[in-house]
Amino acid sequence: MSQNNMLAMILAGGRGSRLKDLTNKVAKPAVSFGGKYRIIDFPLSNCANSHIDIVGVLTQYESVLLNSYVAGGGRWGLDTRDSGVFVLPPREKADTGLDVYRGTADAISQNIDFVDSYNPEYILVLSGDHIYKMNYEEMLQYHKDQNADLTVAVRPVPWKEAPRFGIMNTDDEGRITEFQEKPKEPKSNLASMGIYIFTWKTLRKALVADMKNPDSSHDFGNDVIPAFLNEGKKLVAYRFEGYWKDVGTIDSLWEANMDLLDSKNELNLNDPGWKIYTEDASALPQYIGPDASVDVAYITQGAHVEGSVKKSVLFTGSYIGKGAKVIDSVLMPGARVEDGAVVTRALVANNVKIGKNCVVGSADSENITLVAKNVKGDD
Amino acid sequence: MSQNNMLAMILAGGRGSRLKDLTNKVAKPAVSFGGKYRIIDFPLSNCANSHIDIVGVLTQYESVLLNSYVAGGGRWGLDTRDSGVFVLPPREKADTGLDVYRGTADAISQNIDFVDSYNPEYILVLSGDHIYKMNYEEMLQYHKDQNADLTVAVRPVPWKEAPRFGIMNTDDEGRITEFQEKPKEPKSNLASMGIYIFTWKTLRKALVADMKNPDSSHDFGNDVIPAFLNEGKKLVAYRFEGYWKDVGTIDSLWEANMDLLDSKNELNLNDPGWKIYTEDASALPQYIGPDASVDVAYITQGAHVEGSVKKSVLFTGSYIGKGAKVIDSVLMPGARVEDGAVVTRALVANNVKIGKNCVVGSADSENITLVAKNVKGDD
Amino acid sequence: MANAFGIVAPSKRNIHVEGMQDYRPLAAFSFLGRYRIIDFPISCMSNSGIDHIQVYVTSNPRSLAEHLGSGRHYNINSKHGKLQLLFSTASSENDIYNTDVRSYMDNIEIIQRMNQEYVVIAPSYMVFAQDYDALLNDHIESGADISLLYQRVDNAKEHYLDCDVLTLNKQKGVLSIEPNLGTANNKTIFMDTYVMKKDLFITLVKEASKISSMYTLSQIISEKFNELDVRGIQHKGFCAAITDLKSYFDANLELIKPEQADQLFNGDAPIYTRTTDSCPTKYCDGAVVRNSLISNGCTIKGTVENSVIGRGVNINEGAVVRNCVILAYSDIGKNVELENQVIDKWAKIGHEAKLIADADKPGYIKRNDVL
Amino acid sequence: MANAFGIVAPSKRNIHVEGMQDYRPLAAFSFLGRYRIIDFPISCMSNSGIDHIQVYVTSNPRSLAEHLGSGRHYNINSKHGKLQLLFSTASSENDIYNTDVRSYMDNIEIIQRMNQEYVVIAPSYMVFAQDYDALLNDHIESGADISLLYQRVDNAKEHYLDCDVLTLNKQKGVLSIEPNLGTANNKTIFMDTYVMKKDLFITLVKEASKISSMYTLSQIISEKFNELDVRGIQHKGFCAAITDLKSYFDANLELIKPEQADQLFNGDAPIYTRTTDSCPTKYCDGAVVRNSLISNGCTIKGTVENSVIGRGVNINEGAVVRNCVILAYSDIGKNVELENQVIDKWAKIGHEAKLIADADKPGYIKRNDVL
Repeated sequence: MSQNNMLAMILAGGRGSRLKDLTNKVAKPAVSFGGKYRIIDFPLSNCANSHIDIVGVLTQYESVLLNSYVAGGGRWGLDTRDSGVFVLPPREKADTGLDVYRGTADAISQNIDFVDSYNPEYILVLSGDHIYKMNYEEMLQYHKDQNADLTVAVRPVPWKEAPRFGIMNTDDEGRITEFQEKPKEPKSNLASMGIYIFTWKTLRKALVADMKNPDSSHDFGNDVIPAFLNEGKKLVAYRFEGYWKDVGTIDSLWEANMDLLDSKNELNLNDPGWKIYTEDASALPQYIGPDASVDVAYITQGAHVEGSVKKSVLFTGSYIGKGAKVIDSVLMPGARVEDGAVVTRALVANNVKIGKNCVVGSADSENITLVAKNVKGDD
Repeated sequence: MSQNNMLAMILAGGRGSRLKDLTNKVAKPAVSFGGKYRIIDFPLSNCANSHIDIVGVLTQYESVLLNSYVAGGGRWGLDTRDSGVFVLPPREKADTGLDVYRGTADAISQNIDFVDSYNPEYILVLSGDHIYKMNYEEMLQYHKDQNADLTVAVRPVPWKEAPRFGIMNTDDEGRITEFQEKPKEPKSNLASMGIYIFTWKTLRKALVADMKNPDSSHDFGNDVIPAFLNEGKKLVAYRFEGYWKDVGTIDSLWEANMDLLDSKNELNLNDPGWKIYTEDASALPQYIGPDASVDVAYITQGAHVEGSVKKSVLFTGSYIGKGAKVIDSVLMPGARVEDGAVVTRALVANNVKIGKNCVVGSADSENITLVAKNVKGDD
Repeated sequence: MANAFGIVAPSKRNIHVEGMQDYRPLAAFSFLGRYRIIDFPISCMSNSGIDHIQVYVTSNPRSLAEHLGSGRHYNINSKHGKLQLLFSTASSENDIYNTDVRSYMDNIEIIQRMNQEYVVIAPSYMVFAQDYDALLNDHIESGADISLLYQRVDNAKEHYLDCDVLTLNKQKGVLSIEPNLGTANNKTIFMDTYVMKKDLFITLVKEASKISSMYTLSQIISEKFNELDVRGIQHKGFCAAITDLKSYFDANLELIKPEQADQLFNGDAPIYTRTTDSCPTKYCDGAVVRNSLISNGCTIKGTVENSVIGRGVNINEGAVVRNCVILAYSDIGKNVELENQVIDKWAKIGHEAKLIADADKPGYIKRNDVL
Repeated sequence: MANAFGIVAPSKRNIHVEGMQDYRPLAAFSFLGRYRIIDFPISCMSNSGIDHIQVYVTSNPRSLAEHLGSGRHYNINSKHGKLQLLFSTASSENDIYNTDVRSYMDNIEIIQRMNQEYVVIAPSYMVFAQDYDALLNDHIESGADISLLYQRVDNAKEHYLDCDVLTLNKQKGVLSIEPNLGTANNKTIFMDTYVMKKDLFITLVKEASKISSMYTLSQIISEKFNELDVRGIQHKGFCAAITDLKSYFDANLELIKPEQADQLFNGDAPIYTRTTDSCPTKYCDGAVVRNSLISNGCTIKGTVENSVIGRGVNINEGAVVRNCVILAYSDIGKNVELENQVIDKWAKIGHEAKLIADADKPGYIKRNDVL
């Protein structure tokens, strides 16, 4: 906590059921993205790069993989003497039994003792399923400069899409005057990114009150923020302009992967000043065979390509056999496309095998094909 | 898992209510012991020294401190690429809701997927609240040599105390023929230490069956071991002769601390070949003042002694003021005994302050006095 | 667990890789895009249950010290194990005094304090995979005093020229250790790998240092064939000795072939290295890549064939890279043509340069060079 | 976060602590039982938000390399920060060439690659606590080109004899940096701590190396008082310079006093060190201990007064230790009597030895010595 007196809490509880079979065995934040990453690498790396030392990860669904993935925090350098990444599932206490988190705010409320033990001045609340790079330290500076009780990161969205978001209406000085959840007639196009900096003392009081309120759904958007507004607390909007993507559906997850192929892509993962850290696979550099062809692709170590790849993202341990074609697709870790198979506009899940000469997906499908089970071919 | 193909699971769920106020805010395995340690340092250090790479810690009660204490495993060197200490609380899965662990065996059953993900050949099941040093690798060798399904560590106890323990009756070759839980008329004096090595495949089958059994209490001692015996599996006893202590009560916790002062004490914590690793406090070496007297004591860095100490154990940050006397007592981390106070046969809990000239405990009390709240003195 | 500690020996004194070795010890050479040569002996030792490993260095240890760190990435438990860099200052007068024995004597106090009964010594200029636990067991079962690892090769006339060869009797007893003079293709190459008891090792090192300050461990052992039972143990599988630029170049290109690489990299005993957290590699419109190993963090817009490309390399539009070993963070400019080159770290090659060398004598571009 | 990287300078060339320095660089000296001198500058830099720190060494770096490790115990995030050991081989000819400038020039490429705008340079032979972030802010606000940290002392006739003194004008402008000749007790001791822009630092180092191979950073700065705005910033609180055995001995004993120690060790900015996982210390029947700092892992059966005892030391029955600094793992035998001694690591003193020295000239027992 020595660095900037701010502690981060990542809300990672989501079952992520819109990601279908990808979240059968893993929590959504642990889903793979971008060749070598997992979604949660983004908020965690942002925290490390923003000099935040202590990160709590709030989770209750299938926390085993997430737990072993983040425990210790060494992958993000968050394993020094006084730093750490701590998975915080619901727990039994001296005076309460084991109970689920009832909402986003409740997840923090049930861990007030954890936060208090580090005695931070500020608390950063993040979502575990967004892809973006952001310097939270700059946002904290803004929060301090504005002398705010709560700073909400917002980004402008196209007006016609605004009704899909939580919209923050602000005055001329950036102070939030109103919060509209999915408004039919939005007054602003500034959408909340679900990134909050609270002054901890203020939030702590609000949470204690919220826990006692029988009518509350214990949610930040529904309960805590409206209450802050009602009480006249100072809420300010912090504008963010860079790349940001919610990867909550198969299509948006696929799109975010495809964005990496775009030469104008704003999400530069090759910036030595703001690296995204992740698990390191013990794998050889990517092998491109003598008859292979690679035409616009994003490929990581341990991939093995004998066939042809076009506009695709290949993860560690993925394999493309001789004569096989992978077009506009994502091969997750360990996915195998055997000789002669053709994969188009598809997302092939971890360790799934597409058999010899199979054809999967189609160039003009409306949605992306998720291949979550082996496809038997002419083997 | 590369080292010996054995994974360890520590049962650390205990609320430890016999330790009274010491476990109000922390799980029993996180209770302090021996000047600088916590109880769970012993099984964890034993694991590290026995070349076990992966340790699961099964807990549901007040896991926050335990969680942040063990997360990452760096304190025991268990933070290499393929090693780790993982806190495993109950969790929600794709097909089940959040539910408590129903028994010791159920805690493992609910984490079969965790164990499977490392694909171990053997599994070591430990208790989180015993003080001892043991080479589990030697026990594993015995398990392999005996070609056993289950090896139980046992130690001889005085015959008259045998009725307090789980007693293993063995044949001439050390094969367990019968298990008696707290027998009135014990046939053997070999008490189970609650340390088991199972061949994972065998245990896995038994756990799957146990989960489906509506009559089971899902406990190793009550259900799984008797079932193993009924089915004619090979159970062998592994004799252990060194120091071992269950520190489940205030008196036994105090005794175990006092054992460290005994010149004949078998629990040598100063053995460079088998260190017990723990958290390192940022503290100066212990300061012994100009008028202090220290007569038989076990003191760690960060302690500050101006008064007199006799037959006592002082933890990090403990303080003894001028003219104060501490006799036959244990001062937990941060405990303060102000000028002129006298503490006898007591265990002073973390950060508790004994005010000026107070007298606490007595030389001829039957039980040890636990001081869990500040005692106001002449300040 | 193996009852042995490991030693990665200092660079052999007669070995020098032109250019590259000016910047780092051989052990720290980049290899196969993302590894360093030292990753091979250390990973193999760690996978064999050896968790006390001493790495000896004589020249600037910075790159090696940073690469090894605490050994966590090699799975060495930092509490009960130890990955230690041991230094000995090279004699500046004459390289002939910079023997392995000198390095061991400089650190003999630390060696004496080791608790393990045996020592396994591996070289830092060879690339091979070895189960050292099996080797130790073979050694113990054979009853020999010293075991030496060797490889039978059929290309010793032109390869392994700075290595030693063993002559063995029918019982695999070692009769001699002599330099490979390139007189025949079929030779028994000594892999500079030793197994013996720690106490014997210390005795030999002390004795050697008394006899001559130019004596090496293999020389003192050569004197002992009458007194000691010294035996050879055969290694099979890929083995490359990096003794000059040509052998460095060859070993990299050879391992592009999956069937060769598979002999070194197998799932049960992975080769570990330190990650640099590079992102995946981006293949842009116009990239043509064939039969190559490409590390992460590259941007490829040109043509790459039969090459090994390090991390973070840029291959710009129209550039053609053939049979090259390109080290990390180099920049190959537009329309540059490279063939049979070793390009060192951070080099920047522009101006439509054309560097074509013969495969028998690969070219070398220095670190940070701007052409 | 501070926009500066940190440098812990190499040992000052005119400083030599008899005996102890033969075994390790001054930075690696054991201090106050469980610390090493380098823990002070590194902990203070880390607590000040400096997470890129370069430590310069010229002699055998093993003990320092092991002690520093990856810097995790100093709270340096190994992913976005870096604790780096930088080597430069000492000239064996003449110590006069072993300047700080030489060390910086040997690593100038790495210095140039640093991203931070400022550099903070601290010495490795002084023990003090400093908030470097505050120092950097003071420097920036003052508008000076270079800021130098100093301490006003009233005992410079007999202390700080190998240090430099500053003369300052009323505006705290530095007029001279000159050796302390012990002419007066009241002096302004230069703490060998500098703050300036990285670019200016590089310019000065390059210029100094061109002028003379014996030039130091403070000498080149001394030439620039007309061109550059060089100012002093005052430090308050405990400060000790370790320049010989006597000052090492004194600094240890001085810090037994809690009121002195409190100036160095305060809760908000702790001094970190590497743990050795020693158990607590055991005081046996018959132990008499007064006014001492005792590290963990000791067994005490005798008498200890006014002393600093390192880790794992045994004080046997009847032994009497007065005004001593005893380093780790030493063994003080039965009935031995020691007064005003510095006992180095692993020494073993038996046979009822009696070693009494004068406090003005403390005795020294070598590492591993058996008496």
